[in-house]
Amino acid sequence: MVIKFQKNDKPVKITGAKDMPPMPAALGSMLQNKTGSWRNVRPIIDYEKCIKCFICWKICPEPAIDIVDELPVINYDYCKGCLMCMEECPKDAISYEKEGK
Amino acid sequence: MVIKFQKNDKPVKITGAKDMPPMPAALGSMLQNKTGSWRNVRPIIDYEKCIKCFICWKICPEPAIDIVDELPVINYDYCKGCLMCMEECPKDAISYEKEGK
Amino acid sequence: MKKTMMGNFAASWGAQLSRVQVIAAYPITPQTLIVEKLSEIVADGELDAKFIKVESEHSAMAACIGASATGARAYTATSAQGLALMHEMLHWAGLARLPIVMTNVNRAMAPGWSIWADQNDSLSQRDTGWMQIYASSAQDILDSTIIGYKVSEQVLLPTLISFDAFFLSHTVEVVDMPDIELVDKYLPPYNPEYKLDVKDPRSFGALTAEEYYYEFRYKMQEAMDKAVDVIKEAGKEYEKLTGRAYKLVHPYRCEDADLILVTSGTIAETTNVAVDELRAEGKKVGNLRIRVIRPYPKKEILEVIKGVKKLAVIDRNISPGYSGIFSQELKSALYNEVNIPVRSYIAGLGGRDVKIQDIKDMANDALKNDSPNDLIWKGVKL
Amino acid sequence: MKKTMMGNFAASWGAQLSRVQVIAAYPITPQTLIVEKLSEIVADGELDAKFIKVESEHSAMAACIGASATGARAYTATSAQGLALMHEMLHWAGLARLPIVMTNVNRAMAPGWSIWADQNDSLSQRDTGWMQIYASSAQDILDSTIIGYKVSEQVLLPTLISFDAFFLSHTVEVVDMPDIELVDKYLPPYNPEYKLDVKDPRSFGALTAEEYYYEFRYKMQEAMDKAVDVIKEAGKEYEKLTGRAYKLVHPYRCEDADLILVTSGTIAETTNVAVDELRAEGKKVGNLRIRVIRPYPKKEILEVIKGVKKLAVIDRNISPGYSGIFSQELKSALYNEVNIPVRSYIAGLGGRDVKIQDIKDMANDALKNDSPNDLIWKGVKL
Amino acid sequence: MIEIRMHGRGGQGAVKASFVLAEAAFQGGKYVQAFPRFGVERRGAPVEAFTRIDDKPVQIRSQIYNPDGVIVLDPTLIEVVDVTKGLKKGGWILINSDKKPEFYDFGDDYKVYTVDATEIAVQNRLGSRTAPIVNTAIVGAFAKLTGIVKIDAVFKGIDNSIPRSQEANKRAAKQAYDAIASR
Amino acid sequence: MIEIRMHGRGGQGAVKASFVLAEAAFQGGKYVQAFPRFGVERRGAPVEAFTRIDDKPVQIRSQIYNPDGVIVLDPTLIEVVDVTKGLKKGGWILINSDKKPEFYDFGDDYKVYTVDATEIAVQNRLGSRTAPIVNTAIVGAFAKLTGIVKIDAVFKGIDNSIPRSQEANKRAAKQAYDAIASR
Amino acid sequence: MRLTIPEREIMTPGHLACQGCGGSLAMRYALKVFGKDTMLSIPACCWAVIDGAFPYTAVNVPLFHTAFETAAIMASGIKAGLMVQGKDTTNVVAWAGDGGTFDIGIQALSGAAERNDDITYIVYDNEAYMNTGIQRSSATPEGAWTTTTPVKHYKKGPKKNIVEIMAAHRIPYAATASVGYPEDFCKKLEKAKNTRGFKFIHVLAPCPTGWKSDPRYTIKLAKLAVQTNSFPLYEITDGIHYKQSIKVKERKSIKEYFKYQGRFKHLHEDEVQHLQNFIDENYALLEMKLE
Amino acid sequence: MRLTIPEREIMTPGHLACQGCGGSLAMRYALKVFGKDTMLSIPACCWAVIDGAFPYTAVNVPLFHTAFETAAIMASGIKAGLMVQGKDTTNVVAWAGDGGTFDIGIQALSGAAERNDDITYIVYDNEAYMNTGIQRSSATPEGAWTTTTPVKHYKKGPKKNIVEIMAAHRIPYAATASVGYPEDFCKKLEKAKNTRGFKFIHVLAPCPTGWKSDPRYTIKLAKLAVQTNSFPLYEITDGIHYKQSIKVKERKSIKEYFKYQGRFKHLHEDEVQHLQNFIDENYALLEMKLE
Ligand SMILES: Cc1ncc(C[n+]2csc(CCOP(=O)(O)OP(=O)(O)O)c2C)c(N)n1
Ligand SMILES: Cc1ncc(C[n+]2csc(CCOP(=O)(O)OP(=O)(O)O)c2C)c(N)n1
Ligand code: SF4
Ligand code: SF4
Ligand code: SF4
Ligand code: SF4
Ligand code: SF4
Ligand code: SF4
Ligand SMILES: [Mg+2]
Ligand SMILES: [Mg+2]
Repeated sequence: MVIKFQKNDKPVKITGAKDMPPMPAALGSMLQNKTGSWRNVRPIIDYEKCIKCFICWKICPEPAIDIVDELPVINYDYCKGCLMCMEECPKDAISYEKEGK
Repeated sequence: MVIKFQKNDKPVKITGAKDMPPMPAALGSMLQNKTGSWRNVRPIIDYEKCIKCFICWKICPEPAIDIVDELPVINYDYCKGCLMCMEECPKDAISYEKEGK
Repeated sequence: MKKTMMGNFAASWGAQLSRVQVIAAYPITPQTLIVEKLSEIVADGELDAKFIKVESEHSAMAACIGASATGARAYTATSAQGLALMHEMLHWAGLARLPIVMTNVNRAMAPGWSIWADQNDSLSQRDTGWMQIYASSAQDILDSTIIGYKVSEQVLLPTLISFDAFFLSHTVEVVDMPDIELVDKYLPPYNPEYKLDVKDPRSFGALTAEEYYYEFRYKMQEAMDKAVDVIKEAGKEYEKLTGRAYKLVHPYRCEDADLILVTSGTIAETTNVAVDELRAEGKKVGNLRIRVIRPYPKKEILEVIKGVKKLAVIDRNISPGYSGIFSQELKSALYNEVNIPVRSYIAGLGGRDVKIQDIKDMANDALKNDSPNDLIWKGVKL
Repeated sequence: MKKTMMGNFAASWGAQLSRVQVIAAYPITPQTLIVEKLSEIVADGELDAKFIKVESEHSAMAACIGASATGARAYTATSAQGLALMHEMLHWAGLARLPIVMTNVNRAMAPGWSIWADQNDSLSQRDTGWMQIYASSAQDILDSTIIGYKVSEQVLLPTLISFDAFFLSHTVEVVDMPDIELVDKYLPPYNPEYKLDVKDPRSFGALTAEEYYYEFRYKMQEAMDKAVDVIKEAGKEYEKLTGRAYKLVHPYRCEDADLILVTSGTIAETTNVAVDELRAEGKKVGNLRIRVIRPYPKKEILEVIKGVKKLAVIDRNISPGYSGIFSQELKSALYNEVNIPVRSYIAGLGGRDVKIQDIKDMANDALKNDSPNDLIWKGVKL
Repeated sequence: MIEIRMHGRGGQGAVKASFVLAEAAFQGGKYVQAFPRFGVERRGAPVEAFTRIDDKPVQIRSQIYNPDGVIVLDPTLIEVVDVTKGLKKGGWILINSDKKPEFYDFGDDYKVYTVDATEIAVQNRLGSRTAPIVNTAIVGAFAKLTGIVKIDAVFKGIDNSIPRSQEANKRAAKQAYDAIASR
Repeated sequence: MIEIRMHGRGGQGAVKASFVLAEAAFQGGKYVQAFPRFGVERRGAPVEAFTRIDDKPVQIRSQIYNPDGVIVLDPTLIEVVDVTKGLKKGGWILINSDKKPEFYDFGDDYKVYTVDATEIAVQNRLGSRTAPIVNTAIVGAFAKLTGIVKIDAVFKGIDNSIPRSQEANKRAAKQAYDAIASR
Repeated sequence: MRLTIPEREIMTPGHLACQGCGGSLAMRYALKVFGKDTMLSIPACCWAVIDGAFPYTAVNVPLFHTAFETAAIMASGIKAGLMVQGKDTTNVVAWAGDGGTFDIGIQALSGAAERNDDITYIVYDNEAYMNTGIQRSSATPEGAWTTTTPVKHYKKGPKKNIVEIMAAHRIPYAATASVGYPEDFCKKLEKAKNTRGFKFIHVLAPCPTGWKSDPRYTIKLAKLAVQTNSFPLYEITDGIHYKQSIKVKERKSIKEYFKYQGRFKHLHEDEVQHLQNFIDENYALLEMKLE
Repeated sequence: MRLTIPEREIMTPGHLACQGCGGSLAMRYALKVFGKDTMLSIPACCWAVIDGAFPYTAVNVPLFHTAFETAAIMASGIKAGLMVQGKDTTNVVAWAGDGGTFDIGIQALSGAAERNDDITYIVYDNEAYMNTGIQRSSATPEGAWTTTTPVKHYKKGPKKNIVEIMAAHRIPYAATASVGYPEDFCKKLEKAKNTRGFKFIHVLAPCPTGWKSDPRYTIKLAKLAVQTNSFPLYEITDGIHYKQSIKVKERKSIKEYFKYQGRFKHLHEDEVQHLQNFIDENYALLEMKLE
């Protein structure tokens, strides 16, 4: 199972008024916006410890944890590094390191 | 005891802008407006029956019943002829007749 | 079919014949009868619409916006304070480009409380992105409502139709009612490209950075420009069906006039009578009724007034600290184009009656005086 | 004393130095800092005032009206949507003739949501009976607030002081703060003749029949007319005390200009820089900043532009279906007076940056082209 | 063009009367206009309403200051309101009253008519004795006294503008048409 | 006139830094202007702020596109933001970093400086280790590298614009002033 | 001579209320209790007309006519203005109709209640928008005709429970009252006058014009509303302490109440029964809260 | 693999919420339950930004951004528009912040509730105006710092009890929820989805930016609010039937809750005790109502 988004996540090209609808109606998805760049710490899952409770998946507010092959997988394109997953993991299976190290 | 109104009840003379305040601030009292003219029936107190309970005075919505010399006295300048006093008088001391008879 | 009806009912008939689908309105004197009538019609099933009995005019406009955004035809009516209370949502409807049609009964703004005719309410909405029509008869009200939807839905801008309190709202007169079949032919169902639709999910009105906002405003102005032609076209088509012509401006005996009075609303109709009397006295006076002020019919006005010697504007409104608004906008439009002297009169604010004689007085004053004047208070008591 | 401060804090300082007594305000970007600062000052006892933390801007203005009606000095600040939500109450303050002073941070109207500079919010209040000032520096904001009360309390009309979002509101710059003693000398306590007073009980704003309403409007216009002189007088007096001159219009290098740019707000300041550069290139260009638009300074403008060959207006606003509003009002004022060609530009809507080069482009375009033009969209992406 | 003013009390139907009158004239082929005085009058307070009748569309949109005729729906008003205000010389006054026209003295400038519309309404069960609906009877009397509209047009007007008891209303109009007394 | 851009993250105080910088320059007798990028950036997201410094009042009120120098408050931003965008040729880049300037490669068009403002802030107990307040240290470094303001003016600026721990802040500024490394 | 309510008259005759107006009577009582050191904030409602037209007024206290939705905040603004001038004693009273309170004014009301502003808010409830000609408000009782709830489609859904809403705001004092019980009403006004913070009084004020009743029955109806438990009289302090002020021994049938009103006459027997049940249920809920 | 909440994701990552935003999480859950046949009305609030800027959006359902005070009525208008087009099934959800609900939007909310419009209104409560930078709202709890209730003059007076106010409107369904209890929240969403008429859900959504908390503690705080009885979780049907959905066996001390938040750190011991008492009293009042 993988998160799927039905909206096209291609960037929208607008060169001027002619490419725009009459009112600000969305033409694409915020998937364009890679919020991974906001992160200053990077959560890391230790799959040894992980018991697949998916609490981390459940409470990620982005959501930036996918479930791939029955495992929680952090999507670093979007993870903002809030560390909620780390805090809530019942098995302390998530740790973090500073970004840019 | 007579009802007294502290506002001057003289008519206000306005011939134009110069007589007016900058904003619509009242200059006189609605006592100017003799609502007796609205009346099509005229309540009449039968002082023989009256027990001076002053219920009529108490419930007149204008108020158009004064208390003069310990008696309820209808002020026909203002009484609109609603007949609430008649209805509420515990002694049926108030009756009415048609106006303009 | 000819019928007698009040101006207010002409508005509700206009909405009914346009088959409006969502009505959200709030009572206010002198608009109340429109709302009462529509709530009755809807309750009785004579109109297949949903009537939302909102708790304020602000909500009335918001509800119309929501309904219109789903592709439904939305209608409301209000007056004065009610219109003013909608102000933020008027901008919203405009920028969201929703073809709502609204009736406004022109009433003076408080304080002091006044329920009488005065155009300040609607004219102080002139910058909100609505098309604006000033009707001058019950017939005009009814027809303009239908035409309003026709135009609005083509250019994606809302339309405000205003008319004077009591002088029209509560006045019974003869109206020729178009058949519903005819209206159906004229006004097809509304089906916009962009709407709230779960099959095509979009957000509307999100944060719009400096990168794009400017262009949305540009597109809005483009639509206003286009509306001039669309209004003409829609008027002509309506004329074909009903014989009644509606234009942006309605000149009366202007061709050879020395003086043209520029008027709107009910004063414009009384002015026609005054013009006839003045003509009978040998004075070459015409009357130019401005029916539409947004989009502003600059070219159309220029065409009419080009040769005239003098102009006199009668405004039942004022922009405090400037002048009458029709006067202001007219003079701005004429600047760099012609240099005809304009005398501008304020009259009829707060429901003060503007009689035939008053109009003749103003005309005579303008005929006599060659100097332009921004602001003459007709009949003010000093 | 000179200090660095944000435009927003210049506004709160202006209010504090004016010893406002009742503040009722509601937060909105980019005005928020004004409110936060004032609520702090009041909480800390640095200003002896009551701060009402209202639930909306509509209520903010209503509370100011109530307070002002008792004879207290009332203040609020807002922006865009908040100002629009007050609209009905703006008319109220105007017609009730209450000398409230309000700060408005000019921000674009939604939708789409925009928090960036744009004058449509305040200009669409131009018909509500408020005096309107467009400030172009933090110094101007602070000083105008003080002068605003001075003028308002003399003519009994409220004052709106607007300035551009971020370009001023969030920009730190150097401001010369007048001493409180000096301000006290300049601005005496407010003590109106008509106010809510149990010793002199009156009703305010009652039903006003056609017999009187018209004259109240007339008196309001009279006050606006008078305000022109009062503003000049108050500006001169302020200059005496502080050395800083404030007028209705601020010409810059206009005396011998071939072309005068007509500007307002922050664009006006950048235009001064552009004018210097153009002059250095040998082009005789001046800048006329319109600081006050209500009352409209017709005479003052005419004086400045009388001899010039060309005019170009730059509007960070538009009345949809007409043109830029400064342009519209300027042309109307000039009609029947002069016939200088006017080219009108729209620029900077929704916070789009107007750079020195943009202004020079517009000036050069106006220098090159002799034909008047109502509406040129500077830099629109098509 | 003829211009008519009605006098009544708030809640008594004067405005409706002006409309019924207009409707009758319209059915008689005329152009019409009818409107209330633009006030905030309350139940019981004196109110006015107006009707204009013409052969061509009525374009004038100011109020009526010099009516050709006046209709008084409630005779008690005569004492508290100047019903002849602005009335043209030679104009008529139609009063709903059980009195003879002679009873009323408005000088010689006006013609006075009376009709006991209340009684007629009550007989035809239009409203109640305390709140009779006298619109249609008054219009019947008006038709007779002015000749501006035929009684048939009044009937058509009733069919078009009165939602219920049309027959009774027509009877009332006819009765008043026949009963009108003049001075 | 010199124009400076700051890069930081939402919540990190970049805007405040631009103000402190302006205040220091003002105390050094300059006219100044400082403002944030006009966005809606959230905590964690990259943000920018600007300062203009001039000898006469700053009248220009458009944004800064071609800064003379750039200050980077958080070195991790360098990977996600183009910090040299629009930077004038010959312009400088001041980075809060524990690395040597050589560590950063922006080509030859720019001068690069580093200062470990975080460490200096922490040493002076300005903020916490996870959220150090580096404004004043950065301004100290700026004073040294540009010479536009004297360190005394920086001190005065701190006295005026920093509500608490003024001495510690001055120490931090001085330390950074002394510690700046350039390439 | 013993009068059971204050003798002073501050409201004058000559005002513009209809014959038999409960709303004008309510004001008469309120001003009797509050006295001359009082200011009124009155929004659009019948009272905006009743007070009379410029240049006259029908009340001998300062009155600020204000926009429909602003009764509460206008009073708050006035109070603030007075306080900064040291005029602390003045009673500031917001006086509004049900429409201006339950509907368009509820936001300003809720805000003032939440801030616990030191004002008294009195809603005279005539159960519809009367000033504009009898349109439904959210105070219109189920079953009633109005011009926007025509006979065939009479008002559905119960009257909004404004007093409960105010209680949820935990204001110091809230009460219901009726012009049919002047002494009780006056006592509550007195309490409001002597309490600091936000006070709310909901007074039922029959309207012959809108209720299609004979003007003479205004008091009778105001009593019947109470006696049928349609409009029980009680007080709530601090949002939690409920006390009944007029106890009804044997509640009368709602039919008795409806009989004198045209606005209910279209109702069928079973509809009336339904309403009777609803009233009884509601009253039972209230009884549970009474202390 | 057993997931306790729906697996579908309708909200996309890439949105503009701060790190650890409870409000974005709340939306994620709501859309999971409501599904694709849903439309959102969102007024000014953090979510007006979180959704992203033109030309992009972060939700895969139609979303109408609307004026601050109009969340409820905009939803009503949308619902009406859909109904007349026969699109009856679509869930129309008004989604607003506490400011847009308790303060500036309460009038439109009250109106929609009174009309019993068929919409779901969800308020994500972060207890202040966050989008404009942390100003007090009437949902701000007593004792909290905000920029308009500075430390020395922290927020006085209790949080407005919006759920009680809605209950007084007698709406079919009202509930409190917390992002700390996703399963409970989802159950309530499901109930709302399956109920006709007006539904109201009040969900507590911690905001690290405004609460001055570490983003990682968002869930912890959302739980502690419940476990300390500061924010009890319950449901009210028809305005009168109260049911607790999460029972707290031993309530934790409020100190435990405050500990992780900067906005309360100025409070002295006795002030904290005062707040503790208030919470306990309030909870006792609620308990009396529970069925
Ligand atoms: C914004 C606004 N909308 C509508 C009105 C019109 N209006 C005036 S009074 C009124 C009804 C008032 O009803 P209520 O508050 O119950 O008082 P009542 O007239 O019944 O005494 C209405 C709708 C107005 N004045 N202002
Ligand atoms: C009429 C109006 N006033 C003020 C604002 C500014 N504003 C936008 S969002 C906001 C705060 C929203 O607070 P809340 O509803 O609690 O949502 P949050 O931001 O906390 O998520 C404010 C005051 C506005 N957009 N419109
Ligand atoms: S919360 Fe921890 S244990 Fe549970 S799935 Fe995530 S990483 Fe594994
Ligand atoms: S750190 Fe935060 S954003 Fe990143 S995966 Fe964990 S919960 Fe999601
Ligand atoms: S109510 Fe009757 S008995 Fe009592 S005082 Fe009046 S007239 Fe006399
Ligand atoms: S009839 Fe009515 S107005 Fe006249 S005295 Fe009796 S109660 Fe008062
Ligand atoms: S309509 Fe009703 S409330 Fe209004 S004045 Fe008349 S009786 Fe009183
Ligand atoms: S300020 Fe708070 S509610 Fe708003 S996006 Fe950030 S964390 Fe979420
Ligand atoms: Mg009412
Ligand atoms: Mg919030």
